[in-house]
Amino acid sequence: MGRNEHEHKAKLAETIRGDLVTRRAFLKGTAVLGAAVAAGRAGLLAPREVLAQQKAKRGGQIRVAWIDTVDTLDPHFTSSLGAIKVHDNIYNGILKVDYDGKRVSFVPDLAEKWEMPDPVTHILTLRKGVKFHNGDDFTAEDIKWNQERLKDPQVKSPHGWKLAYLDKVEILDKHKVKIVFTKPYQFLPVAWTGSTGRAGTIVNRKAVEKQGRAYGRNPVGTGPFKLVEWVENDRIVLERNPQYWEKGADGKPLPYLDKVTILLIREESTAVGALLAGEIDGMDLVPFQFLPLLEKNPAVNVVGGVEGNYTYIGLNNRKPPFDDTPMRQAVAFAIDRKPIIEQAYFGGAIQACSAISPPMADFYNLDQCSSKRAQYFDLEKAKAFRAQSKYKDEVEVEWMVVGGYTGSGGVGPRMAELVQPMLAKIGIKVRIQLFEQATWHKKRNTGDFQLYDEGWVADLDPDETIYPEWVTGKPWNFVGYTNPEFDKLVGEAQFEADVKKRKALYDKADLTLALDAPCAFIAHFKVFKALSKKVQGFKYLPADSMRFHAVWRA
Amino acid sequence: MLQYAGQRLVHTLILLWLISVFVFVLMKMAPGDPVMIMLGSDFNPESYATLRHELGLDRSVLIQYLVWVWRFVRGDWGYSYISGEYVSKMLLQDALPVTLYLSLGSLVFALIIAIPSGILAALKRNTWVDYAGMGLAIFFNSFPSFYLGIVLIWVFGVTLGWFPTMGYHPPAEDLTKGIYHLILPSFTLGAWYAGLIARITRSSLVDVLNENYIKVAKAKGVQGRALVYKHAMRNVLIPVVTIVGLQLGGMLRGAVMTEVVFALPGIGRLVTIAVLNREYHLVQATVMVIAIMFILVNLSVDVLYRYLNPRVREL
Amino acid sequence: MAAVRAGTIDTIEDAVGRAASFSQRRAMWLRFTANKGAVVGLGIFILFILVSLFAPWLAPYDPLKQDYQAAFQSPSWQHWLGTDSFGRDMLSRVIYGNRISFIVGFSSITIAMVVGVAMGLAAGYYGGLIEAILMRIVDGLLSFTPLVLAIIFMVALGFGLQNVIFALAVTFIGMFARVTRGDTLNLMGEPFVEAAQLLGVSHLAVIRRHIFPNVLSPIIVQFGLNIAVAILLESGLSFLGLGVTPPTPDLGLMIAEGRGFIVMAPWISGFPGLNLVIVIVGLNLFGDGLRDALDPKSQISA
Amino acid sequence: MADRPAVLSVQDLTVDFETSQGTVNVLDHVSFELGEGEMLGLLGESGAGKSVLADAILRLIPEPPGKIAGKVLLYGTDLLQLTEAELSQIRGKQIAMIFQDPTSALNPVFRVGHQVAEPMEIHLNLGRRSALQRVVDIFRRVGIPSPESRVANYPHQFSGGMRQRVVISMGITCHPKVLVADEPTCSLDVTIQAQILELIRKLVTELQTAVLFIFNDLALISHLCQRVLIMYAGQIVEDGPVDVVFETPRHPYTQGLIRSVPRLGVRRLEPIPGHLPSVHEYLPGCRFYPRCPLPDKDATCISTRPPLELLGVGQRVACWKVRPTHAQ
Repeated sequence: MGRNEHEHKAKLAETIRGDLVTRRAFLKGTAVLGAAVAAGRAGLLAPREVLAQQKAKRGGQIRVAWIDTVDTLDPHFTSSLGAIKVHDNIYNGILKVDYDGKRVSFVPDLAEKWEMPDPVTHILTLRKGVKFHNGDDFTAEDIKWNQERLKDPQVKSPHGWKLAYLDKVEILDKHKVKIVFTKPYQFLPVAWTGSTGRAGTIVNRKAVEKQGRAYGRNPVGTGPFKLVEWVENDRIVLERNPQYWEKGADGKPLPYLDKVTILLIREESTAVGALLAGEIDGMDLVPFQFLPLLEKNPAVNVVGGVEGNYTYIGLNNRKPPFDDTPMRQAVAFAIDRKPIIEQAYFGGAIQACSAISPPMADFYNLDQCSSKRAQYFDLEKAKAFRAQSKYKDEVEVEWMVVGGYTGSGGVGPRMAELVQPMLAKIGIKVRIQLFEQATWHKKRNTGDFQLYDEGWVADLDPDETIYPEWVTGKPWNFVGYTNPEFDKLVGEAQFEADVKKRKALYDKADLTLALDAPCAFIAHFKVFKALSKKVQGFKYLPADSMRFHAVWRA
Repeated sequence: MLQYAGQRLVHTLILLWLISVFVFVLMKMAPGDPVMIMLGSDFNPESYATLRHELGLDRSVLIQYLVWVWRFVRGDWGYSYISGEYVSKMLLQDALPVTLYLSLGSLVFALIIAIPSGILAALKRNTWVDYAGMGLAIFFNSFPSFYLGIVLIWVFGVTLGWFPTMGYHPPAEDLTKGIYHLILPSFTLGAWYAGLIARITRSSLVDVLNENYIKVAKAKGVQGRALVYKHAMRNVLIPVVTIVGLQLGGMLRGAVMTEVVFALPGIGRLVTIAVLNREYHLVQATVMVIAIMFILVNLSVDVLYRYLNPRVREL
Repeated sequence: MAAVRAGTIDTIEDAVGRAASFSQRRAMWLRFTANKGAVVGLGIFILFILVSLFAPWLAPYDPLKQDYQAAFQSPSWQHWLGTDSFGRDMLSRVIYGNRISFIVGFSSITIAMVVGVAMGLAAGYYGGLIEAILMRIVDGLLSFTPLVLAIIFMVALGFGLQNVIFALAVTFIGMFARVTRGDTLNLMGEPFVEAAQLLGVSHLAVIRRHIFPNVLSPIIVQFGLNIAVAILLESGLSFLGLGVTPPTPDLGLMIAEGRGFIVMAPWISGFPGLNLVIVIVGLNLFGDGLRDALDPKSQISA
Repeated sequence: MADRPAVLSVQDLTVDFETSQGTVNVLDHVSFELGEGEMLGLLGESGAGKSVLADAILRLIPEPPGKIAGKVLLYGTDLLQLTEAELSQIRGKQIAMIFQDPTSALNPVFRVGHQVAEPMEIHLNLGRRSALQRVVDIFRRVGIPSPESRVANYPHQFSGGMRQRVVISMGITCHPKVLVADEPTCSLDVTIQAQILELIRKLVTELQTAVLFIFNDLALISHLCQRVLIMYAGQIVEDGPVDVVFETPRHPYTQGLIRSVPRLGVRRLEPIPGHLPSVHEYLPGCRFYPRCPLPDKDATCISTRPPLELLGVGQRVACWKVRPTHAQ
C-alpha cells in the first residue's frame, strides 16, 4: 500500500506538535514533573535511537515486571493485553506487526509469502522447517485447524467474529494453503497478526486436544520461547526455544536470551522500586505518574509513543439525561482535555478529538483537532448546547469508575476527579462511584450506567477501532449509540479495498460519530515500557508489545 | 478426653460448613461473575451465555453449592475459570508456602525482638528504658502495615539498596536468598505483632512479679535471674501464648497487605484477586484453608497452653 | 498493680483505700491519670475528635478544590503540608481525612458493639441451643481474617462509606460477643443473679439490672482498643481501592494515591501516613489506659 | 526482755511507703528481741501492719515503693545492710517464713515437691533427687498422706489444709534458726487449725527454732506462745509474758482488746469505740489517742511517740500515762 514519504513526515510532525503543546502546558502546570517529562520525551519519539544497535550478545536472562494481568496463554481465549504480550514470545501469527519508526505495516510471519489473486482469496506459502515446542512440524494442516477452531461456534472463542466472513480453508500442499472469504474484509491483516489480532496466532493442535481446559497453562507454540513454569501471582518463566526458525544478526537462530522471567507484579510502585533498585530489567508498562521519575534515571530507557488507542467518556444514549443529543454534545465540548492530559496522563498523551488515532497513518487526519471539525473544548459552545437540551435544570449523574485492586496501569479515577468540576460548570452534577472490576464489567456490558470512562487500546485499523464499538447493536457499543448513516459508512469501509476511498468513508464516519457525541473523546495516550540500559535490541512496536525475539543483555 | 476431642471435631465441622455457606452466599450476592472478567472487552451476549452455561454458573445457587461441596470433600477443588489452572495447585503448591514462610518469619522476628524487650521493660519498670521500649512497641503496634511496607521499600530497598524490594524465593530452594527476600516483608508484618507481644510480656511480667509466690521464692533464697526466668517466666508465658494465638488471625490480616505491597504470591494476595475476579472455587477453597489453618493454630495454642498451665491440664 | 493480693501491697493498698474512701469511679480515674501514656493518649484522642468535628472550620481550603497550577507544591506558608497531584491543599485533606476515619471507626465499632453484646448476653444468659447457634456463628466470624471478610463484604455490597462501616461492623461483632458471653457466664453463678432469678425477676430485667452493668467495663475497654483496629482496617481497604470512593479525602486513599509520587512528592503520602500513625498510637495508648483502669486483671487483646 | 540470748533483735524498724497519696508510715520504730527457740506472738487487728513487719524482717518489701529503716540483727548481722546476694544466702536457711495464704504462696506451674525442695537445692546444695527424697520425709512429718506420689502434684491438686502443710514444710526444710509464721492458719477451719499449730509447735521444739507468730487471735497466742507483742497502727504498744499481759494488761488498747474478747466468766463484751485509723490519720504521737479512754490523756500523747517503758516482770508498755509503779 504505497504512500508518499512527506505525508508521513507531516503526520509525525503533527503528533509531535500535539505533544509539544501538551508538554508546554504541562510544564506550566507542574514544575517538578514537567521538566522531567520534557527531558525524557525527546528520546521516546525516536525509539530506534534509544536502542542503538550494537553487537548482539548471546546467553543470559532478563527479569521483567508485568503490571498488566495475564489471564490465559491460550491466545484464542485471552482478553488481556498482559497475556498477549506473553503470547508474542511463545507463538507466531500468520502475519506480524512491523514498524519502521514511521508507519505500521503487516508482514508475513509464519507465512513466507502472502498473495491475493482476488480481494477475497488469500494464498499463503508457509515457512518450511518450523517446529512447535513439542517437536511437531508446522504445516498447512495447522493453519486450517486453527482457523476452524476460531470460527467453530462450539469452541466459543471470543475472537471468532474476526473470521465471520471466512468461507473455507483449502490445503494446497504441506506448505501452501488457500483461504477464501465471502467478503474483502479489510480488518483481516490485523486479525491475522500474532499479537493483538489473535485470530492469526497458531497453537498446537495435539497440545490443545491433550490439555483441554488446562491448555491455557500449558501452551505449545512455534515462538522463540517456551513456557517453563507459571507460579500463581508470582512469575511466568520462559526458556529459549533452541529450534526457533528466525535467524539473528549473527546468522544463528534467535533468540539471544536463554531465559526470560516475567514477574507478575500488579503493584506499580513496587515494580518501579524494583527497577530503580536494579532488581529487574524492565516493566511492560510505565504508569504515567512514574514517567518523570523513570525518565530522570540514567540506568533506565523509557520506550514508547502514541499508540492506536483512544480514551473517552461514554454517555449512555439510552438513559436520561444522555438520551438527549444536545446534552451529550454539551458534555463533549465542556471538557478541557489539556488539564486531563497533564494531570491524568502526566503529559503521556495527546488530545483525542475523534476515534481514529495517529498510528492508523492512512486514516488519521493531522488537523483533526486544529481544524475544530470534531470535538474540542469550548465552554460557550457547550453552554449553548446545554441550553438546547430538553433537561433544563441541573441534573445529577453517576459516573461509574472501575476501582479495586486490579493493578491496571490506567489512570484510574483520576479522569473522573478532573472532569467532575468541568461538568459542574454546565449544570451536570457528577457523583463518582467506584465499582470493582466484576461489577463494573457487568454494569457496562448490560448498559446499567449513566456515565463511565473507557478506552480502546492497541488498535491498528480503523475498523477495529470504530466498528464493534459504535455500530448499532454491536457487542462493544455499550452506550447504545445508533445512527444508520454511520452504520452504513463503516459497513462499507470494511470491504473497501481502495485506501483513498476507505479513508473518505472513515473521515465521514469519524466526524459523524464525534458530532453525535455518544461519548466525549479525551486522549490518544502513549504506551511506555521501561527497560534497563543493559537490555539491548528491543524493537518498539506501537501495538503495546514486548517481543524479546532479538533482545540481549549487554 | 476422647469425648472432648470428638465434640471439638463436630464443632469444627459445623464451623467449616457455616463458613462455606456464608462465603458462597456472599460471593453469589456480589454482582458480576467470572465470565464478565474472562470476556473483558471481548464481551458479547452469545459467548457470555454459552460460557456461563459451560461453567455451570447458570444453575441455581443451591445446586452450585451442593456440587461444590460434593466435589470439595472428594478433594476436587475445581479450577480457575480464567486461567484453567487447578485450585489445589494455585493454593497449596504456590500460595500457601509463601504465606506460611512469611508468617513464620515475622513470628520468629516478633518473638526475638518482643519478649526480651518486654522483660527488660518490666524489670526496668518506670525508667527511660521502659518508656522508650514501650513507646517503640506501641509505635510499631500502630503502624499500618501497608504504609510501613512502602516506607521500607523506598528507604531500605531503593534508596539504600540493602534489601530486595519485592519478590519471593522459596527458602526451601535457597535458604539465604529466601530469607534475604523475606526480611523486609517479615519486618513489615512482624512489627505490629512484636509491638503487641512486647506490651503483653511487660504487663504480665509486672503482674507476676507482684505475685505472692515470687515473694515466697525470694524468702526461700532464690534471687536474680532464677527469680525471673524460672519462677516468673512460665506464668508470664501463659497470657502471652494466649494472645499470640488469638492474634495469628490478625497476622493474616497484615499478610494480605504485606503480600500486596511486596508482590509476594501468598494466600492473602491470591484470595484478594480471586474475590475481585469472582473465582468462586478459588475463594471458597482459600477461605476454607484459612479457616482450617486458624483452627489448627488455636488447637496448638490450646495444647501449648495446657502444657504451660497445669491448672487446665485435666480433661 | 492494683489487683488484690495477699501480702504487703494489699495491706497498704486497702489501708490507702480505706483512707481516702473515694468512689470506685474516682479510683479508676486516679489509676488512669497515674498512667502517663494513657493521658497522652487521651490528649491525642480528644484532639482527634475535635479536629474531626470542626474540620470545616479548621481546614484552610476546600479539600476538593483542584488547582492545576498549584499541583505538587512542597510544604509552604500557603500550603503547610503542600499540595497533591490535583493541586488540592494537603492540610485540608488530612484534616477531613481524620473526620472520615473518625466516622468509620466510631460508627462501625458502635454497631458491632450493640449487636455483639446483645448476642453475647443472650448466649451467656440463656445458654442451650441459643448459645450453641450464636456461638458457632461467632466462631465463624472470628475464624475469618478480618480484612478478607471485609473485602468479601465490600465486593458483595459495593464501595462507599456506609458499606465500609457495615463491613467493618460485621468483622467486629464476633469479638464483642465472645467477650460479653464469657463475663456473662462468670456472672451466672453469682448469688445476686441467682437470687434475682429466684425472686422471679423477669429475664430481661435480670440481664439489664444485674448482668449488663457488671460486664460493661471490659466491653468499654474493647470499644476503646478496637476503634484503632477499625481505622487501620478502613485505611487498608481504601488503600486496596476497596474502601471509600475518591475524591473523598480519606487517609488510606491519600497514601495510596501518594505512592505514585513517593520520590518526587513524598509529602503526599507522608503526611496522611504520619497522621494515621499518630491517631492510632493515641487510640492504643488511650485504650490501654482504659483497660488498666477499668479491668486491671484483663490482658491486652488489641 | 527475752530471758534467752537473742537470735533476732529488731531495733527501731520503720517502714514508709510511697503511694499515690504521698508517703505514708506503716511501721513506726518497732523494736523487740527473739530468744533462742522462743515462741513470740504478735497480736494486732488486721491493718495494724503485722504482715508488713514480717516482710520487713526478711526485707521482702519492694523498694520502691517501700522504704525500710532501722536494724534487723540476726546473730548480730544486720539484714538490712546486706546485699541481695548475701541476703539470699540467709533467707530460707537461717531465717524462713511461713506465709499467710497458701494458695497464692505456691507457684501454680511447678510441682509442689520441687517448690519445697528448692531451698535445699540452693542452700544445702543437694541434687534434685536427694532433695526430693527429703521432701518426702518432711511431707510425712507434716502429715501429708502418701507423700511419695504427692510431691509430683501441682498446688491446685491440694486442699487448703494440705497446701498449708506444704507451705509449712517449705519454711522448715533447712532447719532455720528463726521462723516467721504470718497467720499460718487464718485460711483454715478450727480443727485443722489446731492440728497445724500443734504440728508447728512440735517441729520448732524439735528443731530448736525461734518463731515469731503473727495472729489476730488472742486465744491462739495465749495457747502457743511464751511472750506476746501487741501492735496498734504500726506501733508496738505492749510487750511481755503472755500470762502477765493477759492478766494485767496495762496499755489502754490491750485492756480494751482483752475486754472485747469473749472469755469464760465474762458476761458482756465491750468493743473499743472508734476504729483503727488509716495510715493517713496516724498521729505523730500515740496513735491510739483518738480512741483512748484515759481521762488524763493530753497534748504530749498527740505530739510525741511514747517509748516502750519496762514495768518489771518483763512487761513493757508504750503509754505516757502508764508509768512504772514505783514512779507513782
